[in-house]
Amino acid sequence: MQLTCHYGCNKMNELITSGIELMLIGMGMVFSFLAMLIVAIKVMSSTILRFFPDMSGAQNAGSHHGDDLGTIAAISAAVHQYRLKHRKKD
Amino acid sequence: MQLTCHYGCNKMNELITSGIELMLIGMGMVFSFLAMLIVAIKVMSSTILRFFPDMSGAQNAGSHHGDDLGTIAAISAAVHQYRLKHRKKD
Amino acid sequence: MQLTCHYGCNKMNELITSGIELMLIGMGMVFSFLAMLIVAIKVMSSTILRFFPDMSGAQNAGSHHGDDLGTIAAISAAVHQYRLKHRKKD
Amino acid sequence: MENLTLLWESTGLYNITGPQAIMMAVGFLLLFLAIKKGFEPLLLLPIGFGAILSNIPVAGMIDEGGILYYLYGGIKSGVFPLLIFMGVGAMTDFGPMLANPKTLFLGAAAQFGIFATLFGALALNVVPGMNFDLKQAAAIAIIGGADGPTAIYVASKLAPELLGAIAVAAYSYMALVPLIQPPIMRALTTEAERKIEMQQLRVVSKTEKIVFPLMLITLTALLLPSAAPLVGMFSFGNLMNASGVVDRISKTAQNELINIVTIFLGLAVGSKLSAEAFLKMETLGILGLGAIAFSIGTASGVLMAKVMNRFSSTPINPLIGAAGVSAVPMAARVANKVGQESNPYNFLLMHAMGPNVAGVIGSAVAAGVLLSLIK
Amino acid sequence: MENLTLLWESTGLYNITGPQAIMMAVGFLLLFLAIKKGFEPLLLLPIGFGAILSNIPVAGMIDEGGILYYLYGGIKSGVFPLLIFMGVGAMTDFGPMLANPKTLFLGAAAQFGIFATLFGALALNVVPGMNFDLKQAAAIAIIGGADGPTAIYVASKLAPELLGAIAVAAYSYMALVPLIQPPIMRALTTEAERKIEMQQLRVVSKTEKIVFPLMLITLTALLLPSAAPLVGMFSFGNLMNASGVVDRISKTAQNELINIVTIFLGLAVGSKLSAEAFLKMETLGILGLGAIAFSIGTASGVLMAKVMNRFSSTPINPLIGAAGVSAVPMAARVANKVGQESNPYNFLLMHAMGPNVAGVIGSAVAAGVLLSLIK
Amino acid sequence: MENLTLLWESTGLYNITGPQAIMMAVGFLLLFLAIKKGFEPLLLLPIGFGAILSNIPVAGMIDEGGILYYLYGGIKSGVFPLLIFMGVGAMTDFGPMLANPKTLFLGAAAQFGIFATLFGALALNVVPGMNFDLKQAAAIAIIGGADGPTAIYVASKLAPELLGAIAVAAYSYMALVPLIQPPIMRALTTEAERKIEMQQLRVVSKTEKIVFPLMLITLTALLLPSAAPLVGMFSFGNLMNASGVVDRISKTAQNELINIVTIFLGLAVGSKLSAEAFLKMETLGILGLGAIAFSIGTASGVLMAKVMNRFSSTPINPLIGAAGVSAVPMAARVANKVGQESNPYNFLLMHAMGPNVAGVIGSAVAAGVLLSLIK
Ligand code: NA
Ligand code: NA
Ligand code: NA
Repeated sequence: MQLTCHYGCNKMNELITSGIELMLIGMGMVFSFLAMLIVAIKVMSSTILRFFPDMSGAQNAGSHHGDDLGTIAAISAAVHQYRLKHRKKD
Repeated sequence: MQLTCHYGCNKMNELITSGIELMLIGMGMVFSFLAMLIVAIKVMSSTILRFFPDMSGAQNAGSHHGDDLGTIAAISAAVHQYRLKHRKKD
Repeated sequence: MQLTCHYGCNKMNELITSGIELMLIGMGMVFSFLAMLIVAIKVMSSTILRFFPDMSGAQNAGSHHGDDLGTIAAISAAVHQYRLKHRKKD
Repeated sequence: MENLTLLWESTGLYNITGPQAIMMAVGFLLLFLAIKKGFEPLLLLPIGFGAILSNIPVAGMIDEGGILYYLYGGIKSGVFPLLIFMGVGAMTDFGPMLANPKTLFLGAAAQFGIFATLFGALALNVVPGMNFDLKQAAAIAIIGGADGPTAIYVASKLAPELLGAIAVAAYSYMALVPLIQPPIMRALTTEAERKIEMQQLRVVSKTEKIVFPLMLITLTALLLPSAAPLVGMFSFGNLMNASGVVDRISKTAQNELINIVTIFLGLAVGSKLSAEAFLKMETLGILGLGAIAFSIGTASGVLMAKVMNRFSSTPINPLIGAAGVSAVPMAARVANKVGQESNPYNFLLMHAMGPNVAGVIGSAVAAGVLLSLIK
Repeated sequence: MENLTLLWESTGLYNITGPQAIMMAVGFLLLFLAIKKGFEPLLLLPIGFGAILSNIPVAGMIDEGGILYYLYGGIKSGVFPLLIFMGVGAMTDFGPMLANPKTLFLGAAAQFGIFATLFGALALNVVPGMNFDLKQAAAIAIIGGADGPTAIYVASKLAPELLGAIAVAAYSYMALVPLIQPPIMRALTTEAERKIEMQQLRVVSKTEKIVFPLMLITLTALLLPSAAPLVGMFSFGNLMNASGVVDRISKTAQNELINIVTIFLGLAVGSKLSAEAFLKMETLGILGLGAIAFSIGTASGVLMAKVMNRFSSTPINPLIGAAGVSAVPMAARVANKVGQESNPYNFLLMHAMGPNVAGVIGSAVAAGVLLSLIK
Repeated sequence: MENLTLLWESTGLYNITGPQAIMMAVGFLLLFLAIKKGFEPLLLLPIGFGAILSNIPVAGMIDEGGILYYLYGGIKSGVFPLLIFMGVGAMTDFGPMLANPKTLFLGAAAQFGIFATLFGALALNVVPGMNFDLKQAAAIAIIGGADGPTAIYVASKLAPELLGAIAVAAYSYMALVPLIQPPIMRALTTEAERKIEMQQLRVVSKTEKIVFPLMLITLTALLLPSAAPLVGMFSFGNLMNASGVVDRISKTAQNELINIVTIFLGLAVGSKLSAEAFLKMETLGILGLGAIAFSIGTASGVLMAKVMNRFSSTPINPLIGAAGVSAVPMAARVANKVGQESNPYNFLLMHAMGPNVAGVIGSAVAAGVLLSLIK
């Protein structure tokens, strides 16, 4: 085992320690950043929906691939609903 | 007044003089350049209309926003003419 | 003639020699390269046509100007054929 | 623990300075104006976002190695504004101006806004906290040309430290043309004048449209070569379009190329909206002078039209003089609209396009004069 | 005769080295994968061809003065990956994520693939022939972000010598998402979980879509400025599209500009596939670690979704957690497909788009963390 | 008063030199040829305008800091001609050549125009006032390749001082192909030969079209690596199109990207049309040699076709040999037209496309030979 420890085992241990530290701090940062983003989004959405409700209307939003997928999903869901009803009648 | 003259009043006077000079020379240049352009355009247009009359026909000219505006203006003018006539009849 | 030989006649002769050499080597290279390309194409085409015949079908090939010319040529050829037949009947 | 401290010290919250925060707020303000108020969004949206990015602490996006630093190279070299000017040239139809060439005088008169502002900027030196040297005064004055790429080009040559403020002022006031111009136009004209109908314009031949840009660059080369980069690229674009023989590159110049350069130019202008460069008394001076420049330009155009009306055999509606500031095609639309308030059947749009495009030439010429006289 | 010898000595056959020949073969393999197997052809075709061109002896296309050398300048400066990220931002619709913001946790969880791989790369140093320092380990780990431009951007800053292998691994595994993810997703979920139907998403207003990119860049500026170049250009692109006021430049950013940069970026990445840089034990390590990174990211996303499902009032199908790795929109499609295997009427696509775009933000944030901690 | 003198001394009229005036006239002549005569307008219009801009006194648009100076960087580095070659590759269909590969010999034969001209240029040294060294002679000779980007690429490497004259000659003669070729073609063929009908070409499979560019770059890499930049970028463009899997970038390469680069390349070539570089005895030599090169190339192609006809089992119309000079697709159209004069039902167009595209490869190969032998 000493043989494979070609960096020097002290060096190796140091790297492993840094690795663990980076993993913890890194995931911590990512989670706390995105958690704060969730809070910010919720505050924003409720503010906009309460104070600027008229402006809602995603129709004109310049979205591209998302909307198409949305349309497909909506149609598919409708078909699904229809079939479910149909079955119950049988 | 001496106080606000923080550039030194000589310096200030110099700047004002340059300003007036630039204004005169500048406007002079702009006017004489565009006046020469007017002369040049008139000579050009009359030359072309006299010697190359067949080539006239702005239809194919690669103009873009201007022509659309022109069309709108022409239609509007026609409508105006029509209404004027119509009124006289009343 | 000595006069026009302003590069020095040795120099001139050298240049002419280089020119002839370059011409021979150059055309040699171009011909042998393209000859090898012909061989390579023939090997490729026969390999593909023998082992991957299903993949043939130039319809989807992303060609642009060539195809249009091809269509024109094909139509023209058809018209020609038709006229030839027509003549024979007369 | 040590790492956590390091992390905290690497946050923006730890590093941000007051001025940076203010400049980011300025960026958001520009975005608000662009998106909600429709102020020249094609430019002010990228400029506003560029202002935000430039003032993010630690990130160093405007330092050597940052993307905004590289993009600014396109302004520093003059390439971006000139390419935009080429595209604008390809989009410009000189027909209405060639049909009525005396409207060029209106485009000339409106440039008085530039030179009066130059004088004004120099005079402002009496105010404490304002220090404009000749180069800076000239760069500010060009805002009065109401032409974005020209203003950016001149500012990048004469006073790059003011480029951010100048570009923001130029595009903001161009967006405000429908608010700034009408009161001035109404104040300087009588109801009768505003009702004047103009003779229909003759059709201009294709040959004239082809020869014009060549004549323009020739005159520029002979008389005012310092305007040659601006006028040259503009004429080149115009010739590509007018000639009708190079449609594919002309269309690219008017669309994809100008769009790409607009994105880059906007972000790069934003990179000059750093706190040190923008948060100064001088910026207030620039904003004030810009408004004055537009107003004087508008007034000069209208007054020139009134003068010409006295001597002209065919009637000229003085409102079209206001279009001489350029701001194509906004100023021409304003002239048309104000005219229709007095006479709803008066269609001044095409008549105003003449001085409007003449104003573009006029301000490029004025830029050339300033660049040649001020070294 | 002498000339003929000279000619022979100038051929590739005379000069080619074994490693160059192998690298050209690697280039052909990439082309095969791109063209016949449909592996991310937009990137792998230019990368593969770039690999061939880079390894042609004598031609020196990657040496100073060669075209690939100049194109690589766009990667070295960070400009190319950032412009691609801008275009991707303009193509992204944050609607599904804004409708269900807690899916951001899934985008966060999936980034564990990055940090676990970082640790793994450091641990690999025990294997003889593998030597990864901290910078290299971080550059490799970012493959787990499943985001091409982010990986290239980070690699160009931290370990340009590994850029070729990292880019190839990133795009190859993104192409393999439909093969890598499903077994992991099935192993970690029960049939009942895969059948979970989710509530329909509410409609998100245009205003929310406009405000979101602004909020995102503000938070980034305040908390993690080292992520500002990536997040900033992404938000800028997204704002151009969401605002709806600058359609012409937004469309150019999504089409012509991103296409041009993609061609250049691909060829330039290929220029880092030189024999010396690629034919090393370390490359095998990178390929192995990349696969691990994707697998761990997928697993973390799914497990996080299962945890959230316990605490959430509304049901969450754990399959959408796998979409948190990003790889937009491939990973979302995979989630939808695997869901329909269990319940053919279960439409998870839109629900999976939330974590999918959250994953893009997540990996840009992770990139910022790595860039700020590792100097 | 002093300022007025200064102003006068800053005009073009005061500063212009005779040679500059002549060069501006040359620019106008090129514009006339491009617009009124339809001579390759996509290139000659920008080149002509570039010539005018370059020779405007005082403006200094070709000096360091001027826009034409920066644009010329794209030629100096080889990037612009190579990107155009990539786009041309994407537009090229090798189908007709692959269906009848022996037409490659015609593309080879026509390159004799290049090497004969090289010899001619060296021989011209006997004329006083003409001094061409080996590099210059080779750069001039490449005009015979009838391929613009190849000529510009070689000239930029071997003799940048002649680039302007060479590019102008190359594009002018390409425009003159319909005038230069027919008399030569008629003189060297009999009426019976011109009437020869050729067998219909087989359909070429998509796989063959995909494999061909890969084979081409491999052969080039092994045998003539000095041609690799040209052949490589050409093959890359061709593969993008033939593969059918990267349509969005292939279309951009064929349209917006090639258009943008064409504008820049044209202007930048114009920047080499300065008086010092162009107004020399040598320019006359270049123009003369260029005409000879085209004529010899045409003749060689036709004669080669006649030779091949003797040994071939299937008939070959010698007219298609003239298309071997490249000048795609003009030369192929000329072959078709001359053929129809003798037999109106003879459709040679597709048959002539084979040697036509073979000529592009042939001249890139010839360029590689020259670049490798002349250092
Ligand atoms: Na103006
Ligand atoms: Na990700
Ligand atoms: Na050729």
